[in-house]
Amino acid sequence: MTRRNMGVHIAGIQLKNPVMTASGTFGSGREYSEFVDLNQLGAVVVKGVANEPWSGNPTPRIAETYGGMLNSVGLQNPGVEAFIKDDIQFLRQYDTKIIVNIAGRTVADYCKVTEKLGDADIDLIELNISCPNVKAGGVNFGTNPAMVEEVTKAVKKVARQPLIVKLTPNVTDIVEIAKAAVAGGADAISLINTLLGMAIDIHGRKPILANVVGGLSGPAIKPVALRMVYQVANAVQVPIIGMGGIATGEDAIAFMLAGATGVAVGTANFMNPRATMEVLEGIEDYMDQYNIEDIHEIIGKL
Amino acid sequence: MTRRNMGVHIAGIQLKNPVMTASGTFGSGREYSEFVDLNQLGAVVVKGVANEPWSGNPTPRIAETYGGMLNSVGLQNPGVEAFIKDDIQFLRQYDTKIIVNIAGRTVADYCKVTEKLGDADIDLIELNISCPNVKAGGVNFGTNPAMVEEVTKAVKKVARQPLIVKLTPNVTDIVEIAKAAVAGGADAISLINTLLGMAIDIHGRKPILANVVGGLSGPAIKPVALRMVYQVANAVQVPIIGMGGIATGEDAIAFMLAGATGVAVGTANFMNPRATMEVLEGIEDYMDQYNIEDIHEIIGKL
Amino acid sequence: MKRMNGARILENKELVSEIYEMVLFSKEIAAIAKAGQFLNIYCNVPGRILPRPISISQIHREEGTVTIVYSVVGKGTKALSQMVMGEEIQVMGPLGNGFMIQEECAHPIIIGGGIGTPPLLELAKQLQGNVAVYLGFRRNPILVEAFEKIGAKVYVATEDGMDGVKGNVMDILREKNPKVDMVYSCGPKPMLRAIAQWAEEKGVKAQVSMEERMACGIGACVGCTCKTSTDKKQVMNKRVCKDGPVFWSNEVIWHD
Amino acid sequence: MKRMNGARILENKELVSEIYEMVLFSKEIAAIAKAGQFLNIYCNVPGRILPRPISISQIHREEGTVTIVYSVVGKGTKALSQMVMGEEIQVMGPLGNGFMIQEECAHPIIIGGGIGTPPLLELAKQLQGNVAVYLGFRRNPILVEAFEKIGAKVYVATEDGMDGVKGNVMDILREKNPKVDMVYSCGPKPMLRAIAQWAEEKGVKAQVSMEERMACGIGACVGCTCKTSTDKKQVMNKRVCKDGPVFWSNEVIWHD
Ligand SMILES: Cc1cc2nc3c(=O)[nH]c(=O)nc-3n(C[C@H](O)[C@H](O)[C@H](O)COP(=O)(O)OP(=O)(O)OC[C@H]3O[C@@H](n4cnc5c(N)ncnc54)[C@H](O)[C@@H]3O)c2cc1C
Ligand SMILES: Cc1cc2nc3c(=O)[nH]c(=O)nc-3n(C[C@H](O)[C@H](O)[C@H](O)COP(=O)(O)OP(=O)(O)OC[C@H]3O[C@@H](n4cnc5c(N)ncnc54)[C@H](O)[C@@H]3O)c2cc1C
Ligand SMILES: Cc1cc2nc3c(=O)[nH]c(=O)nc-3n(C[C@H](O)[C@H](O)[C@H](O)COP(=O)(O)O)c2cc1C
Ligand SMILES: Cc1cc2nc3c(=O)[nH]c(=O)nc-3n(C[C@H](O)[C@H](O)[C@H](O)COP(=O)(O)O)c2cc1C
Ligand code: FES
Ligand code: FES
Repeated sequence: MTRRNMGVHIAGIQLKNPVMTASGTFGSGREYSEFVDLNQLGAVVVKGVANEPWSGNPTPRIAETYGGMLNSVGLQNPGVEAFIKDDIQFLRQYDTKIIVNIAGRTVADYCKVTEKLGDADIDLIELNISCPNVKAGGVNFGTNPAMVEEVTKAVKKVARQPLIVKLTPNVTDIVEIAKAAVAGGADAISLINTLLGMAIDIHGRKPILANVVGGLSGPAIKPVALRMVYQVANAVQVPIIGMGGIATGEDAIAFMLAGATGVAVGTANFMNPRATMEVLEGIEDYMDQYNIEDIHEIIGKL
Repeated sequence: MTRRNMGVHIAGIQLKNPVMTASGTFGSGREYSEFVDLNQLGAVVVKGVANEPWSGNPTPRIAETYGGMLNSVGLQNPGVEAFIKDDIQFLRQYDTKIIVNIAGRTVADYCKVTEKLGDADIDLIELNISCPNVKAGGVNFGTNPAMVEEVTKAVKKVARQPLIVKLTPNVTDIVEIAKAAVAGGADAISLINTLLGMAIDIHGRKPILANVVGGLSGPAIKPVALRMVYQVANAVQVPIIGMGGIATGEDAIAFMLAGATGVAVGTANFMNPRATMEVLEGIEDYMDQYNIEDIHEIIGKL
Repeated sequence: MKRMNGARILENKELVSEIYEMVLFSKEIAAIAKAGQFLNIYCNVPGRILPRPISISQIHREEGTVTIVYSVVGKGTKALSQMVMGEEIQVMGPLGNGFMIQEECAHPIIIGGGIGTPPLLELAKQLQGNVAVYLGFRRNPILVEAFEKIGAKVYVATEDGMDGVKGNVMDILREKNPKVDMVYSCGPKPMLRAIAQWAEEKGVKAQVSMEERMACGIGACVGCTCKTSTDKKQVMNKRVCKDGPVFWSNEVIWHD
Repeated sequence: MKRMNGARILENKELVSEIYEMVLFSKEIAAIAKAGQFLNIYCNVPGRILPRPISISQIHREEGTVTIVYSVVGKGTKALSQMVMGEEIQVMGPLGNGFMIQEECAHPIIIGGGIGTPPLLELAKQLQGNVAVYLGFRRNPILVEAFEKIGAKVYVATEDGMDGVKGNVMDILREKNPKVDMVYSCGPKPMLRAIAQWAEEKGVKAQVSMEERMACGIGACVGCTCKTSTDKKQVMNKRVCKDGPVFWSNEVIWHD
C-alpha cells in the first residue's frame, strides 16, 4: 500500500498522480475546492483563457442528452490577465500542478496569451485548438493538419512552459492530426475535446441550445475517446492525457491501458462533485487488487 | 385522427409512414416479425449484402457501453444471391417497402451486387460506403469526397432501383461528403452509420472486441446524428433518412424537425423488440397532440 | 468540506395536478439554508447524468427538514414524483445566494408566477407575514393558504379566471397600485421583465430570482449565465447558480 | 405474437457467495420453455441498454414459474442480485433451441462446469434422473443436492479440493471412464473443447451449450456467432442465440 508509485511525467513535469481535471469543467478550482482536496490531484487544468475577455454564447448553453450533455459556453472567459491576477495565487496554495488551457481565434491570439503566461507561475500550457480560425474563414484549427502544425509551432516558439496540444475528435483521421501537433513541437497530447452535437426541443420546435450546436461530453463519448487515445498512443511518442467520459477509476484504468499517461475528469464532476477523488481511489484499488506497485505497469499495457 | 397523413416519399418511392429499420439491426425482418407486424413499417432495411458471402470478424463482436453498444460484426452476410433466394419472398408477404443495404470492398464489388439486384423485387438500394476500399489501401470509401462521388456514380449507373447513399459520421465535414454523394447521383441520403469506438476489459487487459475497434450505436450517439442530419438537410435537396439512437417517437420527431424525411430504428430494437412500433405510435401521438394532419408539417420545421 | 448528502423523503404529495411537494430530511441542509437558495437533486433516470436545480420552499431548522415544490415537466421530475416516503435521494446544497432580506423596508411585496411561487414562501415566513403577496398562475393556484397562514395578504390571478382575478399578476398590481418599497419576485422571465419595468417606473428596487439551464450548479462550468450590467454600459455575464439566482432587477439586461 | 413479458420475482436467494437463484413467475414463459433455452433479462442499470442472456435452470409448468441461477460478474447481474421478492422485471423468452433430448440413449451423461451447471438441472429432470452427472467448480459447488434429489448420480470436482475430488471434471471423467452414448454439456469454452475431444476419442456424440456476447438474442444482429462446419470444410458462422446455444460438439470449430 505504502509502496504504490502513482507519479507520472507529462512533458517533463512530475505529477504526483495521473488524475487531473478537464478544462472548462472545473472552473479555476475554487468552486470544487469546497468538495475535494485539491492537494490530492495530479494537476488542475483551468478553464480556457484567451488574450482578451470573451463573452461566450447566448443561453441556453446546456442541454442534457442520453449519458451525456451538450455545452455551448463558447469559451467565455475573463481574459488571461484577469486569470493571472485572480486565480494563480489561489491555486498555488495547493500542492498540485497548474495547467492553463488557452484559446484563440488567430495564431497571433494564441501567441499573445502564451507570451503573457510566460512569467506566470504555472506549470504547463494546454493549447485548445478546437477554435474557429477567423483568418481561415472560421474553419476549426484542429481539423486541418497544416493549421495544427502551424499554430503549434508558433505557440511552442514563444512558450516558456512545456506545451500540451488538445485535439478535437471531429476529424476523419485523428492520427494525422496528432502527428501534425507533434511535428509542430507538442510536448504532450490531450484528447478528446467534445464531439459536435445537437439537441432539439420538440415541443418548442427549436434547438435547445441558443447556439444551435454544442459540444457533447460525458460517459456517452467514452468509446470514441478510448479509440482515439489508443490510435494516437500507437502513433506518437509524446505522453497522452486521456479524457472523455471518465467517471470512475475503472474508466481511468481503461484509458491508461489504451496508452494515456494522464487522465482528466470533466463532465463527471457535474454528476458527482467528488468524481476526481473517486477516480483516484478507484485507480488505487485496482493497483492493490492486482499488486501493481508502479502506475507505469498499466500505461499502454493492453 | 383518421385524417392523419403519414405517407412520405423517399427517392420517388411512397412509404406509408416514415418509420423504417436500420440496416444490420433487424436481420431480414424474419426474427422481429415474431414481435411486430411488419405491415406497420414504412420500410424494412435489410442487413448489408455483398457480392460474395463475407464471414465477418471473429467474436466477441459485441460490447456494451454507456447508453450504447459497439459492434464489429464486420458485415458478415451470405452474399446477394443467397439473400435474393431466401429473403425477398418472405418480405414481400408484407405490405412494406424493401430496402437492400449493400456493401463492397471495391467499386466493382458494389456494382456487381447492384447489378444482381437489378431484377430483384425490391424497392430501393442503400449504398453503405462505410467500408474499406481495398484498392485505396483500405481507406474507408465514405471518408473521402472523391471516392464517395466515384462509387456513387458507378453504382447509380448500373442501379435499376433508386439509390440511397448511407454516410459514415467519422469525418471532419459531413456536408462535403453529402454533397459528393449527391453530385454522384444519390437520390437520398441515410445518416448516420456508427461512430468508431473501442471498449476495454480492464481485468483481462485487452480490448473487448476481437477486432479491437467497432461501431458505436444507440442513444449515446443521438446528438451527433441529429447535428449531422440538420447540417446535411440544410445543404442538399434530396430526402434524408435519419438514424442514430432513435428509440422513441420523440426521438423520431427530433430527427424529422432537423430535416429527416424518414427515420430508422436500429439499436433500440435490441433494447425493446417492439421499438419500431413504439416509435410509430409516438409520432402519431405527437401529431394528435399538436393537431398535425400531415407529417410534412414536421419535416425540417425547426 | 461540502458534499452531496443523502436526504430521506418524509413526504411527497401532489398539491394540484402535476405539482408535488416533497419534504426532505437533511439536518446539514436545513441548518444553513436561506430563502431563495436551491438544491441540486440527482434524479434516478436511466441515461440522465445532470442534477435538477429545485428551489427550497420551506426550511424547518428544528425538524431538520427542507421542503421543495416541483412541477412535473420531464423525465427527472417525473421520476421524483414517483418516489415514496422513506426513500433516499442524493442532494447537493444549499446553493446560490437567496434573497437579500431588507429588514428596513416597511412595505415589501412579493410577486410570484406559477412554479416560481414556492421559494417565496420561506421568504414570506422570514418577513413574518408582514408582506403583500401577488401570485399569478395559468390555472390551479398553489400554496395560497400557506401564505395566508403566515398572515400575509394574498392576491391571486389566474389566466382561466377559475380562481382569484382573471388575468395575470401584473394586472392586479397595476389595479391595486400598492405602496411598496421593496419587491421580491420569482417566476417566468417575461413576468420578471415586466416587474423590472414596473419597479423602474415606480422608482422601487426589485429582486428577481432567475432560472437557467445548468450543469454544475456551483459556478464552475459557466453554463448558466445571465447578462448583467451595473452601469448600463459594461456587460458582464453573471452565473445564475453562483452569483444568483437572485439579482437586482436593474442589473439584469432584459433584452439581448 | 411474441413479446417481452413482465415477470414477477418470487424468490431471489444467494446459493453460495455471489451466485443467486431467482424464481420468476411468468405463465407464458413456463408454458413453452425447454431445457437449455435462455431468457433475455433487462436489468435496470443506468446507461446499460442491452439485455442479459441467462439460462433457464428449472421449469415448473404447473406453478407457471421458471428458475434461473446467475453469477454476479458485473453491473447487470449485480443489480439483479439486489432485487427483491415482488418486484417485476422485463424478460424476453424463452430463446434459443435448448438441448436435443435423445430418449433412445440408455447411458446419457451430463457434464457441467461452474455457472454452466444450472441449465443442466432441468435437463436432468427431464431425463428423469436417469443420468450420471459430472460437475466441476473452481470452488463452492452449486445445485449438487438438486441433482441428487432427482435421483441422478453426481460426481463433483473442485479446483481447491474442498468439495468432491480435487481437480477438474475431465479428471473424474477419465478416471471413471463411464459407459456413455450421449453427452450433454455446458460450461466454459476450454472445458467444452476438452469434452469435444474426449467424445470424439470415445466415438460418442456430445451436445455443447455455448456462450457468446449478445445484442439482440434472437438472431437478427449476427453478433453472437460460433464457427461451425458440417463437413469439416465449409465454415459457417452460426448464431449462438438462434441456431444454438446448444450445438453438436463435432460441428463446432474449436480452434480458429
Ligand atoms: C435555480 C432554479 C430553481 C428552480 N426551482 C424550481 C422549483 O422550485 N420547482 C420546479 O418545479 N422547478 C424549478 N426549476 C426548474 C427545474 O430545474 C426544471 O423544471 C427541471 O430541471 C426539469 O427537469 P426534468 O428532468 O423534469 O425535465 P427535462 O426536460 O427532462 O430535463 C432535461 C434537462 O433540462 C434541464 N431543464 C429543463 N427545464 C429546465 C428549466 N426550466 N430550468 C433549468 N433547467 C431545466 C434539466 O435540469 C435537465 O438537465 C428551477 C430551476 C432553476 C435553475
Ligand atoms: C446463452 C447464454 C446463457 C447464459 N446463462 C447464464 C446463466 O445461466 N447464469 C449466469 O450467471 N450467466 C449466464 N450467462 C452469462 C451472462 O449472460 C453474463 O454473465 C452477464 O450478461 C453479465 O452481465 P453483467 O451486466 O453482470 O456484466 P458486465 O460485464 O457488466 O456486462 C457488460 C456486457 O457484456 C455482456 N457480457 C458480459 N459477460 C458475458 C458473458 N460471459 N456472456 C455473454 N455476455 C456477456 C453483458 O450481457 C453486457 O452486455 C449466459 C450467457 C449466454 C450467452
Ligand atoms: C462545460 C464545458 C466546458 C468546456 N470548456 C473547455 C475549454 O474551455 N477548453 C477545452 O479545451 N475544453 C473544454 N471542454 C472540454 C473538456 O475539457 C473535455 O475535453 C470534454 O468535456 C470531454 O471530457 P468529459 O467527457 O470528461 O467531459 C469543456 C467541456 C465542458 C462540458
Ligand atoms: C449490429 C449492427 C449491425 C449493423 N450493420 C450494418 C450494415 O450491415 N450496414 C449498414 O449500413 N449499417 C449497419 N449498422 C449501422 C446501423 O444501420 C445504424 O446506422 C447505426 O447503428 C446507428 O443507428 P442506431 O443508433 O439506431 O443503431 C449496423 C449497426 C449495428 C448495431
Ligand atoms: S451551472 Fe455551472 S456555472 Fe452555473
Ligand atoms: S445476439 Fe443477435 S444474432 Fe445472436
